[in-house]
Formats: sequence, structure tokens, C-alpha cells
Amino acid sequence: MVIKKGKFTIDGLENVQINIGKVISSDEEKEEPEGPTPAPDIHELRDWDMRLLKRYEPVYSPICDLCCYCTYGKCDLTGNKEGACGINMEAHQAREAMLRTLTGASAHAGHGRHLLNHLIKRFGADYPIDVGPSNIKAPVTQTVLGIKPETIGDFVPVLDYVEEQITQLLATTHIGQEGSAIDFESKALHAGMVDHVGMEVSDIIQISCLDMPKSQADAPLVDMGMGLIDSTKPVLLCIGHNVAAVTYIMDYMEDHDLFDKIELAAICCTAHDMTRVNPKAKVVGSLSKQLKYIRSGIPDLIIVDEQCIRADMMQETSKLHIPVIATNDKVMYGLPDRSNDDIDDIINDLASGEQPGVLLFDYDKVGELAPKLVMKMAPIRKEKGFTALPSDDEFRKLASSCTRCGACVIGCPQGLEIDKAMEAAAGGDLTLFEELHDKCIGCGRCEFECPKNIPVLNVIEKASQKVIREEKGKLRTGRGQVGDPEIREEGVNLVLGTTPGVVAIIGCPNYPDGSRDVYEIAEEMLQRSYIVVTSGCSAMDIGMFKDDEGKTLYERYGGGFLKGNLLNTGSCVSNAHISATTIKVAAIFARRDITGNFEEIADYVMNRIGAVGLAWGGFTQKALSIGTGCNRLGIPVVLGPHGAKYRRAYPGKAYDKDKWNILDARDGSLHNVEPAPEHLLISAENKAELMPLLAKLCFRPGDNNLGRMIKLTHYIELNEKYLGVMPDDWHIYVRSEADLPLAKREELLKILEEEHGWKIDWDRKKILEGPARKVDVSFQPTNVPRLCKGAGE
Amino acid sequence: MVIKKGKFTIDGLENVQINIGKVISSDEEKEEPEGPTPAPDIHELRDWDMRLLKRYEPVYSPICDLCCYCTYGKCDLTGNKEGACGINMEAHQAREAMLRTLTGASAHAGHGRHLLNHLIKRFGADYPIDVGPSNIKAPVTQTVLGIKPETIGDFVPVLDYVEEQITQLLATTHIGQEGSAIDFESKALHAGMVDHVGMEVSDIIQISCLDMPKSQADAPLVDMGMGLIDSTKPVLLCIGHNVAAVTYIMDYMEDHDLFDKIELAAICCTAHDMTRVNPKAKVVGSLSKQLKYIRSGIPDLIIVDEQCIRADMMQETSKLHIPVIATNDKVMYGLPDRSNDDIDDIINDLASGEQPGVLLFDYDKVGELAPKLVMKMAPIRKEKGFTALPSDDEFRKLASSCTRCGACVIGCPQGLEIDKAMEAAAGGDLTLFEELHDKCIGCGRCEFECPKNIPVLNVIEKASQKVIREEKGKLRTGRGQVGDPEIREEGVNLVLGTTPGVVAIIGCPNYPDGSRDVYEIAEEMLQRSYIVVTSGCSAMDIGMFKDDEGKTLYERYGGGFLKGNLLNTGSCVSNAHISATTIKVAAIFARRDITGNFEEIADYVMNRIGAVGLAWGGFTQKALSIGTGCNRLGIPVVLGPHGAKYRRAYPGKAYDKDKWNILDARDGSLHNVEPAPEHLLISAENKAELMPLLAKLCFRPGDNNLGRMIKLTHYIELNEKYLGVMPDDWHIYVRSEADLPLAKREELLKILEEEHGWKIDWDRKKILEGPARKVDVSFQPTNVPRLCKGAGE
Amino acid sequence: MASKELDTTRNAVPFDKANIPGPKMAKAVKAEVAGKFISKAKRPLLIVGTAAGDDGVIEIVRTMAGKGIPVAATGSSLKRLNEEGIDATYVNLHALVSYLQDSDWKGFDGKGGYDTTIFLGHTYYYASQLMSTLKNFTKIKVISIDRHYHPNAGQSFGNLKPEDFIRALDVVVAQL
Amino acid sequence: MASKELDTTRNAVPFDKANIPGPKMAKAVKAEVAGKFISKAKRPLLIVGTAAGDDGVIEIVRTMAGKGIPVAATGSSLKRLNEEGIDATYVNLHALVSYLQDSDWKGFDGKGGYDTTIFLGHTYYYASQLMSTLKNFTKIKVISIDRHYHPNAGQSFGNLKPEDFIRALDVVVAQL
Ligand code: SF4
Ligand code: SF4
Ligand code: SF4
Ligand code: SF4
Ligand code: SF4
Ligand code: SF4
Ligand code: SF4
Ligand code: SF4
Repeated sequence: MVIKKGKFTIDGLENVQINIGKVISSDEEKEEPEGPTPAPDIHELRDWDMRLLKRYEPVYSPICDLCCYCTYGKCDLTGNKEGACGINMEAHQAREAMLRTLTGASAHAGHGRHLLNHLIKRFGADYPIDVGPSNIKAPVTQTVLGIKPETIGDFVPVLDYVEEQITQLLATTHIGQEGSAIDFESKALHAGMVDHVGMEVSDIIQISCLDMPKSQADAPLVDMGMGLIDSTKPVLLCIGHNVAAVTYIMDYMEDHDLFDKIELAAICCTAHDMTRVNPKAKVVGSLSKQLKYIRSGIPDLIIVDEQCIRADMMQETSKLHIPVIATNDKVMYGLPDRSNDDIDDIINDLASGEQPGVLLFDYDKVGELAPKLVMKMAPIRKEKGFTALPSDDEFRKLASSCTRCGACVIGCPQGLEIDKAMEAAAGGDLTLFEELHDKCIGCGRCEFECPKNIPVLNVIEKASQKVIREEKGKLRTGRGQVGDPEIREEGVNLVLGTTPGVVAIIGCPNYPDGSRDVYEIAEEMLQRSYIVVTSGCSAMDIGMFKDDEGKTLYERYGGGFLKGNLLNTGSCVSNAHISATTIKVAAIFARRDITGNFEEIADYVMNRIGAVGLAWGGFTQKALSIGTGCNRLGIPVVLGPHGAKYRRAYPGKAYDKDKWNILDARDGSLHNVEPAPEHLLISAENKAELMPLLAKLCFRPGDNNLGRMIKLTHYIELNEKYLGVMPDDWHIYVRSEADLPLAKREELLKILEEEHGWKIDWDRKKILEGPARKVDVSFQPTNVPRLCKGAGE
Repeated sequence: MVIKKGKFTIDGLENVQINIGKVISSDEEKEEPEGPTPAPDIHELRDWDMRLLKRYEPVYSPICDLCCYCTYGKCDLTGNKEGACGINMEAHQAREAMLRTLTGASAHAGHGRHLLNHLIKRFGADYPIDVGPSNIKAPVTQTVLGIKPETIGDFVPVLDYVEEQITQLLATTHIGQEGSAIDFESKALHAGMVDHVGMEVSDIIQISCLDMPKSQADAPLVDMGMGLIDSTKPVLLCIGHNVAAVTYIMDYMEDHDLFDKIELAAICCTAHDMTRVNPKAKVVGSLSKQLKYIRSGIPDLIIVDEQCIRADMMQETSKLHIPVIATNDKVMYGLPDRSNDDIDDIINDLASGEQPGVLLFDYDKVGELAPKLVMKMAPIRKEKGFTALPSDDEFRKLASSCTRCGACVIGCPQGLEIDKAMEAAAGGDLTLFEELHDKCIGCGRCEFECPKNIPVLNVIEKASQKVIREEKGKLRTGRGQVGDPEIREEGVNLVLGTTPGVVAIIGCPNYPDGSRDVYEIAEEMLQRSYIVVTSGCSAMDIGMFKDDEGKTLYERYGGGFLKGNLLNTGSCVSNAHISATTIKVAAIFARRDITGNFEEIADYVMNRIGAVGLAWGGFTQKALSIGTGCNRLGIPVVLGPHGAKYRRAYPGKAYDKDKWNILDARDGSLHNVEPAPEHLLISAENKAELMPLLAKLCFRPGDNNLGRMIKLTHYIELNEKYLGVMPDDWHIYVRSEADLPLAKREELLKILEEEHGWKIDWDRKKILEGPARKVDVSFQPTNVPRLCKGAGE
Repeated sequence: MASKELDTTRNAVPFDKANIPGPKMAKAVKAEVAGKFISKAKRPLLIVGTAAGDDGVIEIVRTMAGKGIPVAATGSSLKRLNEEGIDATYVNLHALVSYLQDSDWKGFDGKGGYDTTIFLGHTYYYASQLMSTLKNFTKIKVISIDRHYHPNAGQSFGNLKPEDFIRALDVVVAQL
Repeated sequence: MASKELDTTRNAVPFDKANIPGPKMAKAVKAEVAGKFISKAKRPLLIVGTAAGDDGVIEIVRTMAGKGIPVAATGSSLKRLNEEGIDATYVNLHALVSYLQDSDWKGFDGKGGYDTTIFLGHTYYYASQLMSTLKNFTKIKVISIDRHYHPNAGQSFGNLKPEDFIRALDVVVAQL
């Protein structure tokens, strides 16, 4: 008898429903012991959190001194006062940061659940997981929950767990719950962790069911950029994150040979996922292109699903007669639900403008209707030439009507000097606007401030037509996970340090100084042989710039998990593969048991794996939760300056020696070590400050000499390059002369002697005295007492 | 073979886990057809919401003109501008109100899940539900999910559903999701509905497992009030909402005959639930007593669980050497987890003050430790006389040191005139403070504002010792659901109107003018034969006042579901029984199918059942979610003036005739009816305004003449009593002379003729012309087209 | 007259310290200015709340009503106003602002909406919230002539001493 | 000198319109007052950010450093300051405020913490957030002598024209 999962009834017992759970094979069972914390509740990893938070003490930067959670308030908490419920500023800020982290986690989990319900309906719960050549198929899930899913249905209890935790955590933001900042931090870290579970589920199921690249280093390159969309064709634009509905459009277009006739393009993560499903689709760009592209009037039809979609969609599109089809109940815009109506009726109502948009939850209908409608709309729209952009004449008039009052500048979140650009443009000089265009995130706030009602964004876009036409890039489609074989190959380099580190450039386009930054950051780190991993909007912006030969970074660098490679994991939810990669290194390279064993793995990652996250333009709650999840796993994260508005960071205090004691797992002995990683969550003000910081945050106590030497080289070089001097703390990362870069060894030894008073044996070029600790190749750094030999005896 | 629920393995197939789900008996199956929306997703009841919201258009009252959700912001939305993400003020306010509603829902659901996990572990998933003499055991669950749970384990998928919905809804607060205010309202209503499910689960499982009163009209009376706690005994104070841990203390105390030796008292809903489990426990009072009672220094030990607990607990208690035991991971205060430690060690550390508090998740230990510890603490503490209250001398000095600067007044959420009271007290007159004491919600904000560092609350409490000593009341312990037999008996009176309505006084003590209001409101409505239902903090405050004979309302009025009775359902989660009662009326009295049939039931409730909710001091997110859940079910709710800070209400526009068209289900014909209920969610400024409003909101289109006559009588009388005049809109509720109160009929007919130009046949005392519509006894009012005969044909 | 010493623009901080709505807060105005402003309104509505118990305030209401400004009595103020013989219409304040948002509303007299609302005698935090509705979602001008500074009004007095309050109101009505 | 016409207290609204933190916002001060205030600090720290590119500003930094005020260079300002021969210590601003919160921190010179921080040359929104930390969680005085009004400082200039800014800074250093 072959027993399979599913629901059964027994003859004669029709009213009894038998559910057969997972069928466990005996050898599988024995594979790996379950760790101490499968599916942990809020408090079960609290000890680990407290270890982190004792070292990386939270710093709060309120963006508001008030609390408005309940109607006892508003309460003024200025100066760490207490509100009417007794909460003080510190705890409230921690609560706020937790709530926003949780919001991010819920966005991913909610997306995952929607997709899971949909894919189970479409493919069945037994549909097998296939992520590529990996035995560890769901590393985050396995580490957090102790579950090893084999089919997509196995993820149902995984999301049950995530949703239970989200509910518990949201409950703690109610008045009169948690009163302690530090415990809110622990809860935020918990939220971040479950976020990575939710993301992993979301991405694995879509990779498996929708045949996306499966750990594919050479995933196809796709066209990207406003300059590459052929606006003479009908342009069907998809916006959002959840590819469920859109796949039906692609299938329909394939079946009906429409990819030549229709320009299928997308913005945000739906663009990633569409191109992962079918690289014939095109990518317009990151979130900041959204309003700009709508205003251009080019899209003839817009399909939205969920997340990072302009809330003013209907206001914007209806003016330009672009019909909108909303396909997800998270975003309904007050539109009528036409799911049960006839396709032709809907098309007529939309094409005539009778309805500016509709809800359509029947994806078969979406698949058929969208191509038909866009082909109907395009000639109508193109004939009328709908666009929000001013004509040349209007442009001049608008620029001249500006009084340089500066209201727009004060309204602009980037503080861009629109007034000056208007002045220049009025005089015929567009360069200021062209520069401003890349820094402008396309938010539209300026327009609400202008007393002259100048449509500022339209003016910017009009002025930048020349540069926009040149916006042509390439994106390597999301490759999904890093495969086990790649880990086996590269793990050693990473831990030895011949690969100096992994820099994960993730998140959104709220950059302080335009999108070129992320390109330059990636390029510099790639040239230095770091592995650069990317995803989401950053992955797109990185592909928008080219070298002198016209090549993007995706064309110049390989996509494998190898030093000096550039990996695009995919959409936001594929960020889970980044944390998963560190877990895999622990599992495969270091042979750690991962099942339900979060603390040990995080401890390993923090002390051994030189990976750092960068959310340079991160502004969403998702970027916060992704970062916070990385933090709980021991991965430091750097934020751009806007990130200070997340209200809380975890900087380290290098000068406080007590904070840098760790244990040697071999004997439980205490060692005072260098501050590595120095910070767990910190912001940087600009790219120049960021570069050496990234290098510094790749130091780990577990570095061997070779690795430390390489990391030190880059740290010193980047500091010199960007801050003009040797860093003033490089020496604290030196444990012996073997840590010193060969080429500079003598010079550095001299500095150590002269400036830091170290004792040097110049004959042997050896350090005799000075370093806080010696290197010991078999040192097993850990922050967790129970992991030490002899613990609990 | 008897098949039961549970997990099984089959011999020889040890690795196959077989879960047998609910065993369904054939006749049960046939009982009631499943309605159209079992376990509805966000959008499945949207049509119903749109019907509600079209009539009761949301009104937004921002408490802040900014949005600070993401780091694109803060954004200034003043004047309905858009933020950087494109959301406008209206949609953002709707989002905020949704988020806070959801927060309330998550608090209840999180509580429910914690309790369910705990009770399943303790009693087994098969433990049967027992709520008293009812066939409809879980009316809300059945209506919303289409599930009829029999055992507590049957609630597992119910909470899975709730948590999934909560996650989906929280996801929509992420940037770039819902952009429409009206759809955020629909989502808020969805959140409110699932909140009632979560509450129902929480209360039913505790009623069933912990042997609480089961639909018991004569549930025992218990002592209540600070004046009734014997402070000479060791005082063990429990605070919160989740009775899980506390039951172990009660069991231990029973087993060891300690109820005579220890004063076991509680604040907030834990007080309700403790006394429901064991009426030997005492009730200190509502939330507003919390800080006051701690400051008195009387408690020798405090046990906290979750919700509505002072966030400054540890700051307050450590000063007074009151140890704290935290028993729930939602509230951990940064305390050390001692769950695995020896009880005596913990006792020593707490008694010595070495640790001001501990976490203890092992409830067996809590049960034993708490009584032991409180007996150890009491002599120590009482000897030292710990209290925060000033001595007589200090009191005079403090009052005199006040400079009457008024900073405290501006800091006080109630704007209480502390400065004047200080002045009077300095002159020896305590009356102003005694008056202020009842209005003071004990929040402590004043103290943070005083430049002279006067501990204002301590001064208030000291000044009010005389009145506090007299704070002695009685509470009828929470009775749980209204039983089916009671509905059978009373349903007819309710629908006929001989019982003029149900007024549910629920929620928190943030009253505009002190707690006496709720007592007076209840008394007036009881005297008028309304059924008054209550719960939570309001239920307590109602019991704190007495008539001339020294009797509380609970002693004066019966506790059955009968006109002129006062029912305390219990703690916050027992609010679900209030909505459940309306569902039961629909099911039992009107024989409507309720299973998965939310819309039809809500439509019935809105048009037929004269029930109104009152959250007079509601300030928490839970009060908001409870109210919002009532709203979706068609029950209007009134808020106290602080409720305007919830940011959104649903007032009706009586003057806009188009809004008051409803259908007759018999033939689908459209009828313009009187505005009943006039509002769905509205605030009132003070009690005088409230009273006639409550009466008015009991009107329903389905009223027959007798019911309308009685309701009209009370409406007119209450208006005259409190506002001094006949209401100016009483006539619009008159459909025929039979609607007019007998005693006043002639007088009223005259007014109708003279002031409103109606035509009267004075011989027959009949109205010939005037009313908007005639009464028709078999009119079947509905707002749902598909419920009309012939619909869809 | 005494207006020289009376400066109603002082101490213009929210009477509830935490009630800071955002960048747009009421302009603190002198009593004369408030009076002139009201006198210029085409369709003013005086909204009198429950806290209008003081005799002095009632006299002001009487005067303003006498000058033809319609009076909406919110909360339970109607009782007192009726006792004083002042003509007023009861309305729930929350409902009233929803009517005011409705461009189709014809006002209490059926002659159309109001362009200016004048708040007097209100529970501070309650009125503040409902002014917020008018501020953010209507073009209606909101002037508070209450004793405490109302950030959500368009114009307001600062926080006044009781005696200055009545003096200020006298100055206001003198302009009508 | 030109201080008569120069009023640095004007236009004291946040340069980011929505940056209204609450009831406590920086006092807008005159340049002389700012200068005197700084001169009275026992342990001042000048915090210079990346936006301090203007020559005029650099000269001010030089002067202040010359008067013995230690300079913390945040962001990437160190490079320029070093090129200009101004002694400064690089520190990440976010990290710096965390050090300043630590009463055990001994400062860059090991002689103890700072009682006054002076902000100059910063990315507006970034500095605002980190001033918020100091404002809410320390007793350290925060004075912004940047060009735009910083509500989270204790004292700040209003929003100044570029030319007035340099004049104001001159007035400040004249007081040292
Ligand atoms: S927390 Fe946000 S919404 Fe609340 S008062 Fe502050 S800025 Fe406004
Ligand atoms: S949650 Fe606390 S601090 Fe916030 S508004 Fe309510 S009482 Fe005030
Ligand atoms: S659209 Fe661009 S210029 Fe306008 S406010 Fe936003 S970022 Fe600034
Ligand atoms: S707000 Fe308008 S008028 Fe003023 S500077 Fe900006 S674009 Fe010019
Ligand atoms: S990277 Fe950020 S902005 Fe881009 S789609 Fe993801 S969450 Fe949205
Ligand atoms: S959610 Fe929208 S309105 Fe709110 S801060 Fe972010 S961008 Fe601004
Ligand atoms: S404790 Fe009482 S008097 Fe003090 S602010 Fe709170 S409500 Fe007002
Ligand atoms: S703040 Fe202090 S000094 Fe001022 S009136 Fe209140 S109690 Fe008196």
C-alpha cells in the first residue's frame, strides 16, 4: 500500500474525513536531529536577542515626539517622558520600529499566503518543490521551524506559524502590552526572522510552480529601462509584487503569439518575477519610475497586484485614460468587482472610459482580457496622444511662471533644488533638471506645495526627455537560491577570506543621491572580488548604468556564487535566499545542524561569515524587516541616510572593551576580541562614508590570517580612497603580522610601533606585543555559552 | 468501529501520521445549508460594506496631519494632500483607523491563541465546548466561518483563519498597497468582524475548560472596590486579561485553604475572569485604578499577564518593593526568564529585592510561588509601610509648593483643573481633589509636566483617602453567552419593541466626566426597561455606585436576557456574546440560516434588532475593533468624546433622503424609510447628549407599531429630560398614528398638523397625509438585493 | 477700549500639550481681527458646545444670534440656550461636520451651506478633532473664539485667562 | 557689524515641511546668542557633516577648531578637512550619538563626554534624526548653526539665504 498525503474518505464512512499528513521515510527521519527551538514562540530566542542587544545597544531617533496609538493620547513623550499608559519614548520608539518591521513581514507573508492558496489551487498541494540542485531546499524554514518541506503543501503549516507569530507580535503593540524597549527589540528581531520565512515560502513556491530559474548562475539577461520600451506598440504595464495574475497574461500571450505585438513591461518586483517566468517581458525600472512612467502616458493598460504601487493610481491614470485592472484584494481602489462579468462587457466599459478600472479576481479572465484590451486601447490612446508632459511651449511657460518661492524644495523629501533648476530651464538650460531627474524619486510631493500649481514632476520629466531616451539597461533575471554545489565550492573562500566578503545590495530606490550610487558601489566591490548579491529595486538600478564599452555590470560579471560575481536573486521575496546562503554555508561548509537550530546558526554566521547587507535606498517597511531578519541571523546591515528615519539602529561601541568578549567553544574560555562586526545596524551619510564601512563590516572574529589580510587591505584602501586617510582603527583588527597586507607590511609595522606603541621584532618582522589577542587557527568563536564544550555539565 | 478525532498511526506504518478531522454525523450535516461566504476573504463581504458605507459615509478627524509610516516621509497630508507614495489624507486616516482596529483584533486573537494552545495542552483538543443551554454554541464563528465547533480543538482552524486575515490586513498598511479610503474602511470592517471571532473563541474555550458561569443569569455577586480589599492581609494583585496563569494560583489557594489568608484581587479583565472561575477572588476595579492602587503600596505581589497593563510597571513597583511576576511573552519588561529555576531561589531573589521581577512561563510554578511569595512579602512590606502616598505633612507641603503654573493641566488628557485643586488643598479644602479623583484616569501624565516635581497623582490619591475608603461595590460575575432559551423567550419582545432595545455599555474607563456616568446611563435605561448588557471596565464601574439603600445596580436588577435586566457578559473577550446575541435572535426568533451567511444576518440585525453599543470611555484599540465588528454586523455604536480621536466615524445624514432607500424582500420593491438607525458610528459630547441618542439609535425600519411607540416615547422623554425640548426630528419616525405614544397621541397629532403640515382626521384620530411611508406589518426590510424574492431570476 | 492691553495672540500653544497636528496650525488672532473676520462672513454658523455655561459667554451667544448669525447647539447646550431664549438648532457635532463636508447640504435653513464656522464653548479635545475634519477636508473657514488655543482652527485665540476671555468676546461682538 | 540687519531667527520652519516633531522645537536664535552660547560650553564638540563643502563654512570650521573646539568629522567630511589641514576625528554620526548617550564614554580625547554639540554642514534630514536622539535621550545641548531650521536642536537658526548664512557664522565665531 502506497500512502500519500491528502484527504481521504473510507468506504462506508463517508462522513469521516481522514487527512494523511506528511509521509515520513525512515532514513529521512534520522538525517539531522531537531534543534532546541523548532517554530519558536516570541520568547524562545530571546536569550540570543539579549546577547545581540547587549553588544549592539539600540539607539532611537524619534521622527515624532508624540504617540498617537490610542485615544488616551496623543501623548507627548519628548525627553523620554511617559505617555498616559506609562510607556516611555524609548519603549514607544522600539514599539514603532517593531510595528513597521512587522508590517514588512506581513506584506511578504500576506503575499506568500495569497500565492500559496493560488498555486495549491492551480497545481495541487502535492506539487513538488524544485529550487535547483540543492538538498537543503528551504534553509530558512528548516532553521526556524525545523521543517523540511518537499511539496508546496508542506508550506501551509509554515505560513500558519508565520501568521500566528505576526498576530502575537501585532498584539503587543496594543496599549498596555510590552513596556520594555529591549523586549520590543527582541520582538522586532522575531518579526524580522519570521519575515525571512515568509519570503522564502513565497519565492520557493513560485520558483517551483512557475518554472523560474532555479539556482541558475547564467539566468537570462533582459532589457530594462524606459528607453527600451517600444511605445509604438500597445504597452501593457504591470506593477507590484505578486505574479499570480500576470502569469495568465503571459501564458495567453505565448499561446496567441502576442509577444511581438504587445510590449509587456513591468515596474517593481512584478518585473523581476515576470522576467523570471518569461524573459520576453521587459523591465521599466524601479519604484521611482512608477509615477514618471505613468505620467509619460505611454502605458495603454495597467495591471496592479500588490505592494509598492502608487496609492494615487486611479487619480493619475484616469486623467490619462489608462484603464487599470486590480487583481488582488489588498489593493482595490474602490473599484467595482467585475470577476463574474463577461469579458467583452468589461472591455467595453474600460475602453469607453465608463469605468476607469475594475477588480478582476478571475485570473483566466485577466489573462485573456488584458492583451485584448491593451490592443484595443493602444490605437485610441496613441491617436489622442495622452500624456501629462507639457509641450515645448507649455514647458517654457511653466518654467517661467515659477517664482522661485522654494515651497517645492521644502516639500521635497530629497530637498532637491527645483527652484534653481526652474530658473535655469527658463533660461533654456536643462542640465540642472537632467541631473535632478536621477535624484528625483518621482513622489510628486513638490506638486502639492507649489502655489503656482506647476506640475513640477512633469516639468522635470519633460526637461529630461533626452536622458530618459538613453535609459537602457540590462538585468540578469532573478536566479533564485544559491545552490548547494556552489556553496561547497565557494564556502571555503568565503570563510578563509580569499573572497573578502558578501555585500548584499537590496531594497528600494530612496537613495540619498540618485541611483548611480548603487551601480558604483557594486562595481567597486566587484572589482575587489567581493561577491555582490542584489535583489528588488536595487538590482534594477544596478543594471541601468554602463561602462565605456556600453556594458552593464550584469554583462561584465558572472552570476554565480563566486568571488567577483554579481548575483541577482530576484524580487523582494528572494531576499530570503541571501540569509539562506549564510545558513547553507554553516550547514554545508561547517556541517552545522540547522534543523530548528536558529541560535547556533546565527552565532556561526555572526562570528564567521563576512556578509553585510546594504539597504542604501531602503524606505519601505519590507526593507526594514528584511534587514532586521538579517540582524537576528547575525548579519550586519547598513542603511542609507533616510534609514535613520526607521527610528532605531544597532550601532556598536568599539571603545567599550567589555562588549567584545566572546567564548571559545572548545573550552568555554572568554576572549576579548576586536569589534567585528562593529555594528549590527547603522546608517551612512553618503557613498564615500559607506565604502570603507562595508569593508569593515566584513571582519569577523573567525577570520584566519589570509582572510583578515585581504579584508584589511580593502578596508584600508577604501578608507584612503574615500576618506583620504588610513582609518584610525585599522590596527585593532591586527592580531599578528600575518594579518597585515604583504605589500604594506613593513610600513604598517612601523605605524604600529610608532603610533600605537606596539613592540616589533624587526629582524623577523614579527609583532611581539600590541594586539589584543593572538590568532589561533582553531579558535571557535561563539556568543552562546551552551555551545561550549562542557556547558551544562 | 468508533472513529474519533485525533492523530493515529497504523501498525507497521509508524511513519505515517493520520489525522482524523471532525467526525460528522449525517443528520448534523443536513441541519443547515452553508451560506455564500464561509470564512470570507477580505473582498468577499465588500458588497455589504459598500452598502453600509454608502449610507454611513466615513468622516475623518485626523489627530495628526502627517504620516510617518515609511522613510519616504514624514509626509504632510494637510488638506487631503498626497504623501510621497501617493496616499492622501483621507485614505491614510482610513488606513490608520484600520490599523488600530486590527491592533485590537490581534490583541484578542493573540490572547485567544495563547489560551487555546494552553488549554489544549492542559485539557486536550477533544475537550468539549460547553457554554450552557445552547444549540448554537459559537454563533459568531458559525456565521463567519460556517463552522460549528464541538470541541476546543475545533477552534484551531478558526484561529488559523483569523490569523490569516489579520496578516492579510496588516499587509495592506504597507506602503503602496490599498490607495482608497473606502476600501480601507471595508478592510477595517473585516478586521472588526474577525475580532469578534477571536473574542468568541477566547471566551468560549475558557468558559468550557475553566468552568466559568455558562449563560447564568444569576451568576454570583462579588466584592469590588479599593475600599473592600483587606490590606491587613497579604494582597496578591493580578493585572491583565489572560487568566491562564492565574487559575493555577487559585487552584493552589483552594488546595491549601489560602483564600482566608490571602487577599486575591485583580484589575481589568483578569478580575472578571478570575471571579468567573472563583468568586472568592476580589475585584479592585477598572484600568483607571491601576496606577492608583499600585501607588497606594497595598499590593504585596503583582502578577501580570497581557493587555492594558501599565507600561511603567517595573518603574513603579520597584520603588515600592512590590515584586512582579510576568507570565506571558507579550509583556516581558526585560525581566529574566526564571521558568527553569527552583521556586525557592526565585522567591528569595524576589523577596530580597535582588530582582524586581521575573518571567515565569511555567504555570505550575506560578501557582505555587505566588501564594508563598506574597505571604513572605506581606510582613516585610507592611512593616516598612511602603507607599507612594505622602504623609499628612508632606501633603500640605506639596500642595503649598504648587505655583499654579497650569503645566499639569495642559498635560492632563482630561484637562482636569489640578492647579485649582492644589490651591484649595493648600488651604485645607479637599473637596476639589475628591471630585477630581473620579475624573482622573490615573495616567500620571501630569507628573511629567510639573516643574516643581510634585507627584500630582499621589497628591490626588492622598487627598481622596476618605472617598477611596468608601469605594465599595458589587459586580455580578460574567455570565457568558445569552442562552438559546432566553432568546426564545425574549426575542419576540425585542423585535416587537415591548423591550425598547438593547444598550451594550462596553469598553474602557476614559470617560469624559468620571465613572459615575456609566452607572447613571445604565440606571436610566434599566428603569426604562431596556436590556443593558455590559462587559469589561464599564461593567466594573457600573457596579461601583449605589442607590440610597446602598444597593448597586447588580443587586437591584436581574441578570437575565429580559427587559430591564443588567447582564454582565464578562471580560473584554465576552463582548463577542453581545454580537452573538443578535445573531441568535436572527437564528432562533427569525429562523434565519446563519452558517457562513454573514451578510444576510447583518442585514437582519441592522433592520430589525434595536441594539446599540456604547463605548463611553473606549480608548483602546480593542474598543475600536469591538465597535467596528458591531458595525459590520449592523449594530450602531456611540463613542464618548475621546472617541473622536479614533480618527473616523460613520455618521448618517438624515436629511439626505436617497440614503434611506431599502428593499422589501417580498418583492424587491424600493422604499424610502426613516433614518433608522441614523448613525452607524458616532460620538456624543456628554451624557446629556448621549441619552436621547441611545434611544434614537434603537429605531429600526422593521419596528412594528407597538415597538415604535415605545421607542418613540423614550426618545421624546429622554430628549425632553436632557435637552429640554422635544426632539426636532421625532416626527420622521412616525408612520401612522399607531406609532404615537398613547398618552400623548392627541398632543402629538396636533404638533404634526400645526408644525409639520400633516393632515389629520381628527374624528378618527388618524393621520391621513404626512408620513414618508406607511407601516406594513409584513414589510421585510433589507439592503441586499439578492435576498429579495425573484432576485437573480 | 481695553483692547490695547488685551493681546489674544499670546500663549498660542495647544491647550493639550500633545495636540500638535503638523505644519499648519491656527493663526493666533487679535479679538478685533476675529470680530472683523466674522463680520465679513457670508454664511457664518456659530457652533456652541456644552461648555458654554458661563453667563458671559451666553450673553455673547445672544448678541451674535441677535446679529443674525445662526446658532448650532451641540452636545447638550441646547437646553441652556433655550432657557435663555436663544434660538438654536440642536445638532451632534460629529454629524454636523459630516453635513458641512457635504456640498449638497442646504444648511439648517435650507438656504445652502456655510462658509465660516465659529466655535465657542466646547470640550477642548473634542472640538479640536472635529475642527480637524473641517481643516483637512473642506474649504470652510474655522475660527475659534474659545478660551484655549485651537491648532486645528484657521484662526484662534491663544490661551486666555477667564477674565480676558470675556473681554475678548466683547471685542469680537463689537465688530459685528 | 552687519548683525543689525541680520536676523537669524526668521523663517524658523522646518526645512522639510513635514518635519514637525512635537511640542518641543528648537528656539530660533540670533547669531550672537549662538556664539555666546557656544563660548560658554565647557566641553563643546563641533560636528561637521559632508555638506560642509563651501569655502566659507570650512573657514569657520578652521576658526572654531583653532579656538580649541574639537571637531568630529562625520560622513565623508574628513577628507576635505584633512586637505584643509584641519584636525578632526572621523566618526559615523549614528555611532557618535550612541557614544554621546553613553555616560561612560570618555570622548575622543579620553577626557570625558561633551556637554554641547554644534552641528554644521549636514544632510538636513539625516542630522535632524540624530539630533532627535540627543534631544530625547540626553542632557547634551544641541545647537545647529546650519543654514536651515532644525526643530530637533535646542537652538537653531531659521532658514537662511546662503549669503546670510556665512554672515551669521562670522558673527558666531566672533563671539568665541
Ligand atoms: S507618530 Fe506619526 S502620525 Fe502620530 S503624531 Fe507623530 S507624526 Fe503624527
Ligand atoms: S499608547 Fe500610550 S503613549 Fe500612546 S497614545 Fe496611548 S496612552 Fe499615549
Ligand atoms: S517628485 Fe522628485 S522633485 Fe518632486 S518632491 Fe518628489 S523627489 Fe522631489
Ligand atoms: S513651489 Fe512652484 S513656484 Fe515655488 S519654486 Fe517650486 S516650482 Fe517654483
Ligand atoms: S525594493 Fe523596495 S521599493 Fe522596490 S519593490 Fe521592493 S519594497 Fe518596493
Ligand atoms: S506611507 Fe506614504 S504618506 Fe506615509 S510616510 Fe510613507 S510615503 Fe509618506
Ligand atoms: S493622572 Fe489624573 S490628573 Fe494626572 S494627568 Fe492623568 S488624568 Fe490628569
Ligand atoms: S504643574 Fe505642578 S506647580 Fe504647576 S500647577 Fe501643576 S502641580 Fe502646580
